Amino acid sequence: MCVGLSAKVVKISDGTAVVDAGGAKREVSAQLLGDLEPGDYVMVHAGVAIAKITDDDEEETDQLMEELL
Amino acid sequence: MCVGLSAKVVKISDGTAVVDAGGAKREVSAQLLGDLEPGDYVMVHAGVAIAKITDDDEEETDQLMEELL
Amino acid sequence: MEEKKKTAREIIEGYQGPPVRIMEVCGTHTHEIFRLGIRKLLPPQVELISGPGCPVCVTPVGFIDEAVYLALEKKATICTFGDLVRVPGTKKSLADARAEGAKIRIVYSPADAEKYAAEHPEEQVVFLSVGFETTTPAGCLSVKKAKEDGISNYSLLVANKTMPQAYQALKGSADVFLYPGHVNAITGTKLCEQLAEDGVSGVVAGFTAKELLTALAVALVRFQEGKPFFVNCYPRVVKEEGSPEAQKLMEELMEPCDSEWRGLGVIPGSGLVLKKEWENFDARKKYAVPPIQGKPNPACRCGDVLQGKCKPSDCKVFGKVCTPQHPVGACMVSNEGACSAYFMYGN
Amino acid sequence: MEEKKKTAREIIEGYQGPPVRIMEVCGTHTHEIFRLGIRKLLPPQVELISGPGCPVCVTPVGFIDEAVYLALEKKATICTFGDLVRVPGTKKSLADARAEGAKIRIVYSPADAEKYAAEHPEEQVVFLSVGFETTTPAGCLSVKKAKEDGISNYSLLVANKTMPQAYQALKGSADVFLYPGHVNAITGTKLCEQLAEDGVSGVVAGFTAKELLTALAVALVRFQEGKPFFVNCYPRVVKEEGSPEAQKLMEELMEPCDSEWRGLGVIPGSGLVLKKEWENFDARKKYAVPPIQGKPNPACRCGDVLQGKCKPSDCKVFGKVCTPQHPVGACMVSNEGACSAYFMYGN
Amino acid sequence: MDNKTVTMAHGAGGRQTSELIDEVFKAHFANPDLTADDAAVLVPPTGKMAVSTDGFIVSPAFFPGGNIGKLSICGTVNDLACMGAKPMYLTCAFVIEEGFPMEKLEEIASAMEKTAKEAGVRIVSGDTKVAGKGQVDGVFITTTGMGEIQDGVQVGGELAKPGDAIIVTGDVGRHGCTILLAREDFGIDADVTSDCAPLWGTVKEVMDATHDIHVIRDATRGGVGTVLYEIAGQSNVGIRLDAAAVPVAPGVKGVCGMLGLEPLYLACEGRMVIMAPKSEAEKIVEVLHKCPYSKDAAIIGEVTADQPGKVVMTTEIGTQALLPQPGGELLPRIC
Amino acid sequence: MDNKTVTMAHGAGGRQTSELIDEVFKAHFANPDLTADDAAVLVPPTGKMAVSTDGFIVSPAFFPGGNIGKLSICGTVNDLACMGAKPMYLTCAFVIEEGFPMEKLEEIASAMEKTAKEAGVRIVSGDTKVAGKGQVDGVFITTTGMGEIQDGVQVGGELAKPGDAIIVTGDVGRHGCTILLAREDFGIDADVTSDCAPLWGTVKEVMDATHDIHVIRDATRGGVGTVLYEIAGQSNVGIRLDAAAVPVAPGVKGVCGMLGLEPLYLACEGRMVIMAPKSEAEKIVEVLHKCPYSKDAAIIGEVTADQPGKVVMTTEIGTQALLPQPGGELLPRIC
Ligand code: SF4
Ligand code: SF4
Ligand SMILES: [Mg+2]
Ligand SMILES: [Mg+2]
Ligand SMILES: [Mg+2]
Ligand SMILES: [Mg+2]
Ligand SMILES: [Mg+2]
Ligand SMILES: [Mg+2]
Ligand SMILES: [Mg+2]
Ligand SMILES: [Mg+2]
Ligand SMILES: [Mg+2]
Ligand SMILES: [Mg+2]
Repeated sequence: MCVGLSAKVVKISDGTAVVDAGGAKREVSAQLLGDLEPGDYVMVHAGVAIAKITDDDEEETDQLMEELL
Repeated sequence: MCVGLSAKVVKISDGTAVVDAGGAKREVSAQLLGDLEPGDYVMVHAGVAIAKITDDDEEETDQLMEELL
Repeated sequence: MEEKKKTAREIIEGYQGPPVRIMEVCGTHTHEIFRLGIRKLLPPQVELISGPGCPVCVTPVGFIDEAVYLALEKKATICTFGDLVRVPGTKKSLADARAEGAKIRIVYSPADAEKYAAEHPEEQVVFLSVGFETTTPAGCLSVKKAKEDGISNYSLLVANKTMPQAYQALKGSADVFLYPGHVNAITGTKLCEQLAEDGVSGVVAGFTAKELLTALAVALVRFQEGKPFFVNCYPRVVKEEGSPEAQKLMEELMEPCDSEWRGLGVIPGSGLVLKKEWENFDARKKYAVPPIQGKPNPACRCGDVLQGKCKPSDCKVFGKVCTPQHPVGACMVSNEGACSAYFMYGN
Repeated sequence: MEEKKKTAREIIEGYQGPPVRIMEVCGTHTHEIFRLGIRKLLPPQVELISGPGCPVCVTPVGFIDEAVYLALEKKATICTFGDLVRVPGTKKSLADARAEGAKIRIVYSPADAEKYAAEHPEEQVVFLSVGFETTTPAGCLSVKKAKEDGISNYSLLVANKTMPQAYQALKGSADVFLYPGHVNAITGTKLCEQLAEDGVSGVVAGFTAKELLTALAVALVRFQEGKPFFVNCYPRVVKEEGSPEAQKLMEELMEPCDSEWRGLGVIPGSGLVLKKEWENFDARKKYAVPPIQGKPNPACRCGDVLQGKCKPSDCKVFGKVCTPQHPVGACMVSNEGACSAYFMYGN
Repeated sequence: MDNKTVTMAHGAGGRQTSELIDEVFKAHFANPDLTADDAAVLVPPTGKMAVSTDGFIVSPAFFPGGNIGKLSICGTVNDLACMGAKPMYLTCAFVIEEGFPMEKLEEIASAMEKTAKEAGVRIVSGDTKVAGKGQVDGVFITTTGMGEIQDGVQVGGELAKPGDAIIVTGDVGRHGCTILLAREDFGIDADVTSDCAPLWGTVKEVMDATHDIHVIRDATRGGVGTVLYEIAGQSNVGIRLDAAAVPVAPGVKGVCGMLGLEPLYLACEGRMVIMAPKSEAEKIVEVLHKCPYSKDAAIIGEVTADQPGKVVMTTEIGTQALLPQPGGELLPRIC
Repeated sequence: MDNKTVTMAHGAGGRQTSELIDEVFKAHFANPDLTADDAAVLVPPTGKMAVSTDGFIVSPAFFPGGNIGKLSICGTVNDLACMGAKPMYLTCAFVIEEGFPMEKLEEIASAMEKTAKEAGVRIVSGDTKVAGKGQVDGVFITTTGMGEIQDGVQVGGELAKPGDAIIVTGDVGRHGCTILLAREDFGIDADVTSDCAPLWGTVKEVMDATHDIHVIRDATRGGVGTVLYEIAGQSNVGIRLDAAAVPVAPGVKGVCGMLGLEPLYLACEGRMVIMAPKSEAEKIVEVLHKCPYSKDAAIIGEVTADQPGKVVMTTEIGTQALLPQPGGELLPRIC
């Protein structure tokens, strides 16, 4: 469920953000996230930015593995 | 104005008649003519039988010419 | 006795009497006369004038504009006789409106328009009611049927006209009227007799080749006699009293109004309008159609043509800018229009 | 210290612990695991079960029937995610309805459906609101916007569901839950911790290859330790508290109701419905949709598949009668459905 | 084929497209030259090749006397025949509306098979597109035909000569009249069926009898009247028509009377206009009378040097009047 | 042409039809072989003739990178090229919706002229039908092409051999992605233009370098993925694809991510899949890199004897997974 897309915020104006996912841009709702700024990364689902994220899955998984072992 | 078509009545049922004009049949209003019977000729215009007629223009014109001269 | 052998055609071709102007009032007569090449039989002193008896030709531009308005702005389904589809309005014809998405249906009878409305309650159906006494009863019957059926999505945009006032207006334009047989089938011939008494001659003519030639021959022979006359040359269809049923029907639903004739201007009392009791079926009231003043193309001389004041070929744009494919005026678009007939049959 | 060099993939491939059943709750996980060929890395004692986390798969047949009813009987314009278009209803899918003339629009976001409604006031627009906590906020935002805009031709046909009750219902089906990262992004992880305390283990997983492999490796290592556990392996997206804004929004517009899950039956309190104050936007109320009892195809074992009770290939019609082109059950039509994944990727 | 209607999936180029092609089209069109590849590989004609294409959008797709499938074969075969070319190969491209009944499509394919066989032409390649509901009205078919021009034959619209007789191969306007009645709600009932027919066999018989022919043209859209004006223009000749000699079926005459239409401007789909020296005319008509689709062939007029570009009718009262030039859309009229 | 839109009269077969043909089509397509008669009279190819037909119904008719006119030439020219045939002649049949802007039609005809010229093909015959408002969506074009199969060339979907390299001539899915963005209201903005291009020149260059080629196919509807499954089936071979090697433009990748689509299943209109012995592959790619429409050509996989009928991808983590079989309609998904 819930195809999510990590995308970069390129523009912000009240309640909406324009995000860029690998060259595809579209306007999404930013109403669930208070403090977005251009350059931030967000997780987008069905036209809504649902979470502010880091774009770095590499470092995160590396750290998890380190903790695990 | 008023393309008219002389046609033969082939069927009568309350207020409407089916007429035949050289093989083309259609239902027309017979409301303006009281006493139609199958076999009668009518002048049809815009889907209404407007006059009961004779189908014989030959005889009529011959007679007119005879009277004239 | 030898004269008895002369055919109608011989009388026409051999006419040697005084110059005479004969006006075919009826557009179908115009069309048939051209189609049969009858004009080619006429000696020079016989002039045939194509009068205002084509409902399309005399319908003012504003009527088309109203229909286009209903089709495009009110999204009404327009039901119409095919004749009106290509008539230019001020900006658009119905064909143009259709190309923009308007729903324009061609019907053979107003009864079919009413039936369509009954079968499509989700659409607003307007029938374009044009024509003279012959056609008006068909529109009236459709409205009565709609009332009986309890149909509320059907109405008429009325531009029906009546002939008597037009004859008065055209009195001076011709020596003899070739009366429109199918109008007389409804109205009868009393008015024609009255006009003869007032000094205006005429014959009622039928529509076959023989009927037309006969009526013309009668007109020429009687014209030479020098006295105003009236002859019903179409008695198999036209009775003195006309159709009392049709007259009653029109009286029940319609009442006279002043009416604009393209080219002739407003002729008082020459139009028809639905009576107050029937106003639910009056598209102008139902959809609050705003007053629309149509602007005919100023180059067009349809009006003069209809009054016999000029020939189509006297119009500057005839055959060049104005052709049946790109008509400027109504007389070019209607198959019955004098301009169209001149163009199509090369006069 | 040498263990430190083992990669997630090596841990998975080399797993020698006790048999373990891991349920990917999330359909996108199912899909990605197949796409990446991860199942092929698993030793025999690791079983992956595809759980009920595809909203299309768990949406009952009757919901499609309701949507088809609105489209064909009420002439509503249906806006929907593409996923639902081919799902078979009792008699027709939305694609079938479209072929009969229904207006079915595929949208990326409910916001687009609301916008379409605003731009087409003459149409009645219904958005098919399916999905879990991740998707529900988008539908809620569209309704709030419609209210602000004063739009009265927009509504939702709601079949949104919530996960917590489902976890309870599925407790016995798996040893470890691979939690759906994007649901947790909204709901947070408290429930997962609670479940671990109740003895139900789980990890939250992301969606990239590395994230999935890491989460599986974590699950296997911790499972061998023998104690119930919970690990958030997707902290860059998932926070303990989730999204308070989204939670508030859902509470403002929606309230829980009992809900039918295809195959699992009715799970009390597992569905959502618009609150009374928002009922103008509830398509069922607005169009008085009659109660529709959908009839799933009796051959379909989707329900058992979703609970891990059987594999798609155990279903008699799998791959023969039931294919992605002619799906019998929802698990075959959705790209996320276990049956579809088995068929497409040849398990 | 278990689907009862055509769906978007049938047009997506994948497995269902192949299924549709195999089960409907290949089943009917099968022949050694038919391909499902990008292009058919064919032995070209020796001598000159005639190529013609036509799109068919007739609505309704089924009408008394035929359907759009039969029509799409006849139309192109006849265009080739009019160049004196024996039809060899045909391609057909379908555009089908989502929701179109599969059974109707079968019926169309079956009519195509039958007509192609009769005309001796092979369907060699096709294409199928599915358009969304409302993007196309039912089904459209475009056919393209390739034929071999027969030795020693030279016909063309610019080759009419004064003195030529004008022959029409049968009664006029039946197809147009049939479609008008089938399409519009005029409530008129008449015993009229389309004249739609493949005419290569007819042309061949005529050419076997004489090669001294100047013009052959099939009177389709626009009818015989439009063809006559076209040829008058292309050959810069006049055309004199005897109104009374033009064969018109009674039903067609009746319908035209009711709707104020001229039969000469109604479409035919199985009628040709032939112009040939008067000396050949009787012989040609004799041959035509023996062919199945031209039993009512008649000489209807002659080519003249005067009035170039015009078509003049001898009317019922013996006068001469122009045939009105082809207008635009046919509009039934009441006044 | 003073009319600003196409009207029913333009389709009635009379004077206005001729005007439309003269002023729009003839003005652009003029060449010695073009006819307004029933059929064009042509010199047939020597050797074998390739014939292909395709209907084009793309909506919208204008899109970044081209329009339906350009597309209708490219599609058929490319089908011929894929058979190793030099395009010679083309017919085109138009179905136009009443009310279609004349100016747009001009633009379409102009694009056809330009593309036909580039492809070296002559438009020899056409047809124009006007459909009532709502009976067709704007304009449909069906083209049929005839070409001359080049000596010594034999390619076909059934000729792939284990060991062949699989080459794609450029990045995939641009046309499908462009149309999707232009048609549906997804509100997505991406810098993607159609790859629509005529490829005969490209094929010729490749064939001049080597005749040792087994398969050439243009990946249109259904995309590269569908073509690969087709060939795997026709040749009864397996296909192994290196997912990472498939060129995909960043914008296309982004859009596919957003809508849950697989670029391999998006249509191309200027991309070919070529299969040839590995020994030839580098040479072919080298030639392709010099051609204007194949600068991004790449070897994306190989033909195998195992897994016949299947397309297997080597994934980003090195595992093997089936490429899902072509489904029906492309449906963007959210879950
Ligand atoms: S030729 Fe045209 S513009 Fe002139 S009077 Fe006649 S209709 Fe009017
Ligand atoms: S294979 Fe089809 S019928 Fe069987 S369980 Fe899966 S979806 Fe249902
Ligand atoms: Mg191809
Ligand atoms: Mg042709
Ligand atoms: Mg033709
Ligand atoms: Mg094709
Ligand atoms: Mg339709
Ligand atoms: Mg022809
Ligand atoms: Mg092709
Ligand atoms: Mg193709
Ligand atoms: Mg043609
Ligand atoms: Mg449209």
